[in-house]
Amino acid sequence: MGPVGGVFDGLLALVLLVLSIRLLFVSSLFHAVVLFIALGLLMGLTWVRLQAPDVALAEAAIGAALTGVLFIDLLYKLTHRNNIRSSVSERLIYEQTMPRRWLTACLSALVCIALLAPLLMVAAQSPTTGAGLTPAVSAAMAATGVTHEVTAVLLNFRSFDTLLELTVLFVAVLAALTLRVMDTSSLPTAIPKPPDPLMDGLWRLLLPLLVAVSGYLLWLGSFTSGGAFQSGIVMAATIILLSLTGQRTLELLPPLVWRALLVVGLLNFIVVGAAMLMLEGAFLQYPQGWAGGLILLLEVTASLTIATALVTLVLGLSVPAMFKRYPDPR
Amino acid sequence: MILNLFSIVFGLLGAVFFLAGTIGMLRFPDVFCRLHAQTKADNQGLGFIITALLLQADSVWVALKLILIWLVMLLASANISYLIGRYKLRQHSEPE
Amino acid sequence: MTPDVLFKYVAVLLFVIGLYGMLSQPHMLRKILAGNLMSVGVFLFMIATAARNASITADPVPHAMVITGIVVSISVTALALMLVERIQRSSKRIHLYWWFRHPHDRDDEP
Amino acid sequence: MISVLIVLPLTAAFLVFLWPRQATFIGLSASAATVILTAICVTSVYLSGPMHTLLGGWSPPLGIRLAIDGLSALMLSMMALVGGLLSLFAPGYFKRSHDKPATITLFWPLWLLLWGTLNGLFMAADIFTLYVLMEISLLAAVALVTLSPSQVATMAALRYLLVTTTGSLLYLMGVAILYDAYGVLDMVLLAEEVQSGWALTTALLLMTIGLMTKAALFPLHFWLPPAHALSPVPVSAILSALFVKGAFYLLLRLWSALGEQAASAEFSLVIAMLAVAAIVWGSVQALRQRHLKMLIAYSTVAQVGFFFLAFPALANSHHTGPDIDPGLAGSAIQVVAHALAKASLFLAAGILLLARHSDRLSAMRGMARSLPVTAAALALAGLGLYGPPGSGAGLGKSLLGQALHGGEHGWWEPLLTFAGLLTITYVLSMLRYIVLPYRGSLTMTPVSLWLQAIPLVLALCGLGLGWFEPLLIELLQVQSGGTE
Repeated sequence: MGPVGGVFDGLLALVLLVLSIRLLFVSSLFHAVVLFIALGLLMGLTWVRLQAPDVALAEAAIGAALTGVLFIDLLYKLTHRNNIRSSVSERLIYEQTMPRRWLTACLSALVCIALLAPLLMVAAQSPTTGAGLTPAVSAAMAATGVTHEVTAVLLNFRSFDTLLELTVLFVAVLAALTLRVMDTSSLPTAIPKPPDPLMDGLWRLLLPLLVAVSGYLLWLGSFTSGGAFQSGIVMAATIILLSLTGQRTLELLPPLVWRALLVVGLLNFIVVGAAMLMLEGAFLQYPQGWAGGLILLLEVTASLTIATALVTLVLGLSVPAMFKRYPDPR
Repeated sequence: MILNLFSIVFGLLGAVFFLAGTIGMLRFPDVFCRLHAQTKADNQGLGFIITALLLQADSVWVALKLILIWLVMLLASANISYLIGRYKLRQHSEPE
Repeated sequence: MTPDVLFKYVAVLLFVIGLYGMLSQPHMLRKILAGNLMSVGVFLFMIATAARNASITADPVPHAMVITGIVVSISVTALALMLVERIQRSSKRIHLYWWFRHPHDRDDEP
Repeated sequence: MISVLIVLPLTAAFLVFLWPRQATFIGLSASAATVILTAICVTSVYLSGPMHTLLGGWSPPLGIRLAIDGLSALMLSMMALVGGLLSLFAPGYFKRSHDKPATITLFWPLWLLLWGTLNGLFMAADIFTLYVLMEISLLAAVALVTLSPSQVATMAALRYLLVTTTGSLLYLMGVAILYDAYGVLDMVLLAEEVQSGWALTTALLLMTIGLMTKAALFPLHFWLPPAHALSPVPVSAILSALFVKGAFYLLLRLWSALGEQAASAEFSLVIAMLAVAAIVWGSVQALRQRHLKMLIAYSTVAQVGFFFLAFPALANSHHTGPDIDPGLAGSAIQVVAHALAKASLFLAAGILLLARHSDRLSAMRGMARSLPVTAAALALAGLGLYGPPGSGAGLGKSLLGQALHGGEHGWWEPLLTFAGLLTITYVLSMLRYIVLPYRGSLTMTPVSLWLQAIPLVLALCGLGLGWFEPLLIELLQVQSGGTE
């Protein structure tokens, strides 16, 4: 990249560090969240600088957008519902006495410094050459049924991890459901939004575009950056956007369909995996020549599940009605 | 050769607009002025940079994607500044 | 200094800054932000590892790991925020202490 | 074949979510199937050596390997024994308790997910897959804690989530460093590659701190008592008896795979001191509690200290040859015995809650007459916790003592005796309420004998474990040779 690239990287690194320190110590919580979103965007830039476009796509959508929506939504609810002045809930206030606060800070600093020293040594001495698993991946690519390495790792070499990753989303949704169902206090209803011509126009324009982008990303996955995960996130972001403009989205689905969408990707993984276990002798071992088709099949359902799970998680805070659909056994 | 020259000129123009917008964002006194600086400069600056990149595009597909990026940015920034401005206005009209 | 080494230092620092926030900040939401900062640090370290060999394409295995990690991280964040919301609905407590008892803590009375 | 041990409970969890009305039917069938499958796998390991499978058909540097050797087999049998009995207990308990009816439809998928992922933790050899498995089990555990709707429980759940996530992230940083330095993720391959140096030391340090947090070793135990004591009873049993063991097992595995290059006398001394502190602190706190569940939770803090004595024992013995290290064997047997005793104690506390609607120690008065079966279970489980010679915990302790005694530290013998005395003190201080007469009007809801029998069976299993000493040692001898 030359000197310009070096200067750019240096500046980027500096800004990342300054942002991270600021976001921990800035006194307003709202500012902290905004700084975190900014950090997420800059991380996206960093991933591109480090030749990781797949991660950049994921980070831009999740790290900056969805996490930001989650935090801002919660902050809004806390300040408005509790009917307390924002300064009380947002600012750093301490319920503890000074000596305890100082003791906590000193102890934490001690622990951190003790860990920082060896970590810096690791960074300094880490090998600067060495290809990791790149040669092994390249050598095995012909048998994977796709031409994009990251997709090959995610859905062939380490497909079990991807099944577990979907399970993480599933268990998070289940946990959110538990919180809602077990809640005894009355739930606040979503704030009704007045009709707004501009927002209506916006989603009418963006909806087809975003759906197209989501499908496009899914299709791209088999040969270049993109894939089930990124496609699912874009789909989720679309639905969340719709919801934020006051449209009814997932609430319109019958409960069984909602639950089916949440598990379809997982069950598909398991059905394919079990079939391969019987035919080929190992869980998720694709037969010769079938890998490409099976991976596409898995990706389509996985992206549906990812989208549904993310929407449920993000909107779970603001649209409790989403969870009022889990039947009691009696 | 001449294309490269144009690219450089447009790119620099875009950068100047971005810089101006950022300075306005940081230095202007209230939300409305800042919105003005931000959106106007951003739309214009991005337009110049997209133009610069268009001149370097390899294929029609890439060019179309670049134009799409610009259009989506215009749409988004217009809507976002509308939302921020409305929020601020309402906050002013109804005291806490 | 090549970009991968530079960003490894940044990664380590982000991780430790996040850890410090997690340990020392009493506010629940700040702890959650700090946890996110820690995970960003780990991800950056992994991606920097993947990018260290400029002559060949980047190592895809850490990329896949980071994508999985991002999903884990948003799942944990979402659940933590929901817990905060539920706590806030019934009480005004916003702080969570590791080493000291909260002034109003009555953990031993189930 | 062995991948089914993970996938089967997970599938059942998804199906329960899809058809909540059939929750108990699906849950019980899946539990039965998992128990049978575990039995088949463990028998096969015992008879014909370690099993392994390559997920996706790719061998380690690229793919993920699952393997069962003697130690994993023992842990899997613990999961099956305790898990199976818990699955029988839970539906009956939730039906009788005053929880919402929806509780059981949420309990089943979460518990099955936890079972599947813990099975995975005991088999997976890939350090990143282990991270993802830990996160699933963590989220499921937090959700299980929130099955109790009280605000204090929610607070405990949040603290639990944040502390253990920090632990997970420390572990993940260790994974990143190991991959950076050695370029592989499989534990066996790593063991061949590692050289002593900053990378290895730092990675092991981070991973050890992270896992110690998750295993709740003193002074990182502070999150455990509220989280374990405030959740519904079957959940407390799951968390205390099974969940804590996952992190401890992983630590044991990591150190036996990578520790040789980095182990130092200082490290084992630090762990030993923390373990002793945990035993003393946990026991003293247990003595101070007025609620049965809180007492049992603090006893877990103390018992975790006993497990961690495995590390000084391992460092102590310069053990070579095909035989299993007595320190490792003792610790593993103790883990199983503790799981059985702890599950029994919590379930007995649950029956107390059902019968008297309180788990205050004073509510236990008169139990010997009104709930004789449960009182017997409490007494036997308490005994199992202490571990008289011949019981499971006793066998574990004697093996540990053997291993510790071999080295230069002569002061272990009195220390272990002292620790045992502390245990017996808090167990007796709890048990004395059983025989004290009940004062005041006797309000009691009858509890079916069937439910009462389950903690008794668990306690008896814990005590009877000692009888199977040759069998257990022989099973633990089965060690895997390498990646093949």
